[in-house]
Amino acid sequence: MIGRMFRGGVHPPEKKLSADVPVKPLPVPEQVIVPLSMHIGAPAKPVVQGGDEVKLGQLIAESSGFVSANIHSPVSGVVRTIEPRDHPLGRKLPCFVIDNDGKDDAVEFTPLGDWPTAEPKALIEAIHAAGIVGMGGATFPTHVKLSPPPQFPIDTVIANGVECEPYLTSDHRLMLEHPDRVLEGLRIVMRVLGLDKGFIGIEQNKPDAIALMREKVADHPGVEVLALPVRYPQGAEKQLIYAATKREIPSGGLPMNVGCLVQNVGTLAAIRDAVVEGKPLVERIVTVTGEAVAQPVNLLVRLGTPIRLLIEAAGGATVPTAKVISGGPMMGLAQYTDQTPVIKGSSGLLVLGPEQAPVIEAGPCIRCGACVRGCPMGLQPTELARLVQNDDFAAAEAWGVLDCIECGSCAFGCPAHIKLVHWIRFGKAEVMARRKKG
Amino acid sequence: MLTAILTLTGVGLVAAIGLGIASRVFAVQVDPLVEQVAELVPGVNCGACGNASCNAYAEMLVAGTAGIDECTVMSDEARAKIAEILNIEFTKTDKPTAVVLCQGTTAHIQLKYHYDGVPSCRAAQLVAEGYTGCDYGCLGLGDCERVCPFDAIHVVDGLAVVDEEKCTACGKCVDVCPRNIIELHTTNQRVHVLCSSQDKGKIVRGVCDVGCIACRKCVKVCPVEAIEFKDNLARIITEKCIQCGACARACPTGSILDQGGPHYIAKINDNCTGCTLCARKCPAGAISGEKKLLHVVDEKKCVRCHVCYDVCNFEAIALVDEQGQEMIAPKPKKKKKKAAAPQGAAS
Amino acid sequence: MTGLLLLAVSAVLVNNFVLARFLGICPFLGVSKKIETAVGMGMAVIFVMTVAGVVTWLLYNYVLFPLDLVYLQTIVFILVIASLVQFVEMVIQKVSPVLYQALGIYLPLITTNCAVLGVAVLNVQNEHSFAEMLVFSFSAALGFTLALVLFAGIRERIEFNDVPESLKGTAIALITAGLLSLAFMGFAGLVK
Amino acid sequence: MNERLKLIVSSSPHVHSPDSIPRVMWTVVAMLVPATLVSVYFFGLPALLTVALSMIGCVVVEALLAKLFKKPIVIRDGAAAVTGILLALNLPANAPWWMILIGCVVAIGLGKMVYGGLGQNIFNPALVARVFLLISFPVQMTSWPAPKPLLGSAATDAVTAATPLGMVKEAAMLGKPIGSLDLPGWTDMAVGYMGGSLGEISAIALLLGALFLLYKGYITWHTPVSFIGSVVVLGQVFHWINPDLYPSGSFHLVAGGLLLGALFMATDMVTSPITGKGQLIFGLGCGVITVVIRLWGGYPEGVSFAILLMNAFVPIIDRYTVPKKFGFTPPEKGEEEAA
Repeated sequence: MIGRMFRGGVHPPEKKLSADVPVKPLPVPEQVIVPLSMHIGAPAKPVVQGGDEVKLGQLIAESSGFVSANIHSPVSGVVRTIEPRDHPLGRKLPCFVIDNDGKDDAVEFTPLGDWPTAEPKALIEAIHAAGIVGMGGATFPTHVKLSPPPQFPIDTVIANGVECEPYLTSDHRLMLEHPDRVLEGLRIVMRVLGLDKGFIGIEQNKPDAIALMREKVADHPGVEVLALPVRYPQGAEKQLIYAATKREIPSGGLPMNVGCLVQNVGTLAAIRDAVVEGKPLVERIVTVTGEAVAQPVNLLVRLGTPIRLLIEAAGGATVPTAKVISGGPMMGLAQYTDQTPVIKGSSGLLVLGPEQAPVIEAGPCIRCGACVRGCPMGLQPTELARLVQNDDFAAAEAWGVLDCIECGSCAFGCPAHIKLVHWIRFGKAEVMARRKKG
Repeated sequence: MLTAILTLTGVGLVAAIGLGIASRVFAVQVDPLVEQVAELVPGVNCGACGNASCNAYAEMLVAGTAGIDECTVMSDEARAKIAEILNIEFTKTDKPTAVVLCQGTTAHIQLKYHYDGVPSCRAAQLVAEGYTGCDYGCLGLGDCERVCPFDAIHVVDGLAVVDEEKCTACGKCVDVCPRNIIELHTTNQRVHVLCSSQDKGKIVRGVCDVGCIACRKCVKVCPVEAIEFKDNLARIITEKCIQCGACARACPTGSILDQGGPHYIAKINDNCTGCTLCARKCPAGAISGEKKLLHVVDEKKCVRCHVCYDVCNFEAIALVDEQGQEMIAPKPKKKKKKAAAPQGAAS
Repeated sequence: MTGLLLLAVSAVLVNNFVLARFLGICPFLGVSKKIETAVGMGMAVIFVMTVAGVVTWLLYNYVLFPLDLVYLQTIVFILVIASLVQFVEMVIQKVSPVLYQALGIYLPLITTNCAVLGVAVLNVQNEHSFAEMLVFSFSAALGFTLALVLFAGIRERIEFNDVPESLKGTAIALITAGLLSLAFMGFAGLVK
Repeated sequence: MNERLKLIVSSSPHVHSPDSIPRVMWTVVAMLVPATLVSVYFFGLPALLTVALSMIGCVVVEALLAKLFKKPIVIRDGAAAVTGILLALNLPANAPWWMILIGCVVAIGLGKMVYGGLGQNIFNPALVARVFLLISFPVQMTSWPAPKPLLGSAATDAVTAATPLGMVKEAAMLGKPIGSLDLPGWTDMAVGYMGGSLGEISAIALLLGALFLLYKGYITWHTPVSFIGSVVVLGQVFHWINPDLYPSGSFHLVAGGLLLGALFMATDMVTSPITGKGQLIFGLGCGVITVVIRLWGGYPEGVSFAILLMNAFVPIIDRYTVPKKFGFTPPEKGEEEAA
């Protein structure tokens, strides 16, 4: 059941600076800032208030809707207040500010016991309780993803260890250092969905991870390792499913429309911890990298740690910082302050100097077609940008602006440096707003 | 010669008969009224009325499914003519105009970050909620300028500025502004709070020189309680406002703009008959005096609304500046308002 | 057969009505802003030109020529063409109001379109047989449509262009038409 | 980190490939240097002067017009230089200086700037100028100096020489069979030892340059393959039908401006279709028109006209060759059953 390579895509320089640096834990900060929104969907509802004492792993906010997720305290200490703080998304959002007492006094975790015999419902409940969301960056609540409507039966589950974004190595290190946690997590998901087969997709630029996983699957029946060709965006959900199964998710559809489910390897490890150890999601691996930091590292970080501390842990900035990006260079979000906290979807922190992030004025489109050739979705980015620029949103919609996955392949290769993704995002936002208006 | 005439006539006759038959077979009903009305509507297809085109609006008008006021662009004459054609009621309306509720030119504001993106406000708003330090102010990338069909709004020094002469209040800029800082106001309303920030005063001070810092001085000084305070921002209630401009004079950051000026202090001269009319009308209670005796204006209390000037029937109230210099002579007795009346002089 | 084919090629490419003979420039500039309307206009012209060609040819050869009334040629042709256009207008208004709106004033203008009269006169001048006349009229209209649609495509593309202020609108359209005509010069001498 | 220092914030992506417009354009110029050198070898100093004058002329005209139209002057992007060198390579080596300058004004002015500058023109500027000059000054444009190699002796003492295509056309007019003509040998033509415009003579030098552009991804294979392929195949087919009247496919390949046109001018990004499929259609159209004009037209060479004509078709081609979007095909049959 091997699919095909998707059309389009680009080959950005990989620059995996921290690929050989083992993960080391970052000291727990004196104060953490934990947003109520660390997932897609409704913000969680606080269950503690300013002044309350909390323990490590204690539930501090509970999911407040169908698409929402629980939040647990990443430290033990006192909740100072709940107030708007700078959020990685680029605006001020309500956050817990918790003073750490330094004791790491944890609540008692209750494991589920023998998971291979547990009911799928109980497993999903455990995952829900642990507040697990997609840790590849999309932060979609995992328990929702694992409960597809009955008309969409899932027959294929794929663990996403592709990590096609340049610079980032957190998934790579996780697979090297904790292969069994990832694979056990995958098997738990297979159990939830009643499947006896699962895939783990890894790009061929990580031969050590592929070799290790191939060795380890002997202990994990039903799991198959897919070594995928190196081409960005191989790790995008739609392209990964196509590569694994040759199935195309229909326009506007979800993986479940083609009977597939994709989980990031970090999420799988968290699922395993939640089920086997009863441990909620309070920390994650973050790659701190970029030419502008002294020593690119992979860190195990408590959620809510300000990114300023991460940059310091990587030896600080060696040149005046031009750009700080939460996530990878192709799809990450540029930050305007170093006060934002690490959240559940923060896979990496990229610090670039003026040389790597020059401001270049856009030139005229010379219709070279690089964007058309690069688009993994078969769109014509230059045409979309032109239509959006001229406020012709109806035409942009007809040309498929909503199908764009914002992977950045078009803008990466554009010789005129046109900000195609930005125009397209603008078009998408306008089309969605118009749809809402009706 | 005869053959020539006959041939020509014959050909013409055949063609005429053919066309006659065709006009029966392919007859299409067109309401002649639509054409008449279509010629009167503006024809700029701005879409402010909610119809796809001016022609479509004309059809709706004739069908009676659209009102004649829905088009803000049309001149009053055209409106009157259409009303005549369609035999419907029509009253003149106050001409509204777009107002940009922000004064944050480049010199006045701080930036949140160095923006490297496409030149569109709506697009910039998608990148970390916009690059101006103030999350509510004008981004100045000119989406309103590009969308305006009448060339009536321009970005000058990073701030959108409306040209009232050209503005037809079609509302396109209002729709397109991602920060919703453009509103339509009637041109009679001359005093505006030109700030949209809902942040607390401390934050506003940090990012802008000319923002509303929520000090509420305007509320205190307003003689008619026409200013309400909500979300750290003063708002003028148009229905109550008497255009005195006291709030604008009181505002420490200059975020309230009074375009109705100049406003002067009232001064009562010897012509006063003590009729008490001015004292009763004064919204600020600045005029005192016994009946049938000379009245006096308390300069400190006077809000310069000119109400007393307007109501005085005895040529007894002049308008003076701070130095006491007479700027506008008392209104002549028992005559109707002249062009020199303050409202008129202001505009 | 080869003769007819050459005649067709000649009428479409070599002596293209718009780009080589410069006939029918008015609708060429007026109705070429969108490809859809250009195609509609082209269809209308194909119909009018072919039918006008047939009718005028019949009139000329069976009425005017035998009766020695050749000097009435122009006036009779115009009469026939005018009636035909009226007829087409009525049909379009009934069948496709959208196209009718889009064509607007240019539809009645086919009446005074020199291209239609040109076809009728050229048929007579070159002493075409009936088959030749049919092929010539049709291909001339086809050539007109080709030029119109090509031009509409170009104009759609340059619609949002950053054309210098003084050259916007008709100016740039005329320059483009000139360059298109330049390109069509390549076919010169293809058919003698 | 200093709070005063403002960070740069932009939409993703935050990294960019090293490609840029100047890089593309100057690479194209560089890849035309081999062909230019061959022309200097055969035609001497006048060839070099023509190239220099044309390039400088185009750059200056662009700068002046940008100033006139109040636009930023962007001559450093190399686009004007590309137009200049392509125009020069389309001229005879002894083209008078005033004609070259007129060409520059037409190319940059009419061909490009009136449409709003780089990226917005419909027709290839260099070709607009070439065709303009060909029609306006047919004598100067078609009197080719005879090639005289710098090393070795010239084959003839003649001052002017007809192009091979010109000879074939003349023969066709006079009704002489092609076999009776004294055409240059195939290898001579491939190297560039024949009369003709500066750049079109050396097939090998052109191919060298184009192969590098192909490797860099600045041109794609679609247009050249379908253009050259259709000319060679069509030419050969007619050669088989009547070898006396029609020259062979291999002759079509190296004689005249086919390679210059197909490799460097039909591949102009701005004026060719954006998708591979569109480019195949575009090339095919160019090829067919070229052969039609070469065999039956009034002009001996049809490459310029063909490309210019097909430039006009590009908007229509683009409209009907939209690529298939991801997510718009049903799963394949086997899959469907399995699912």
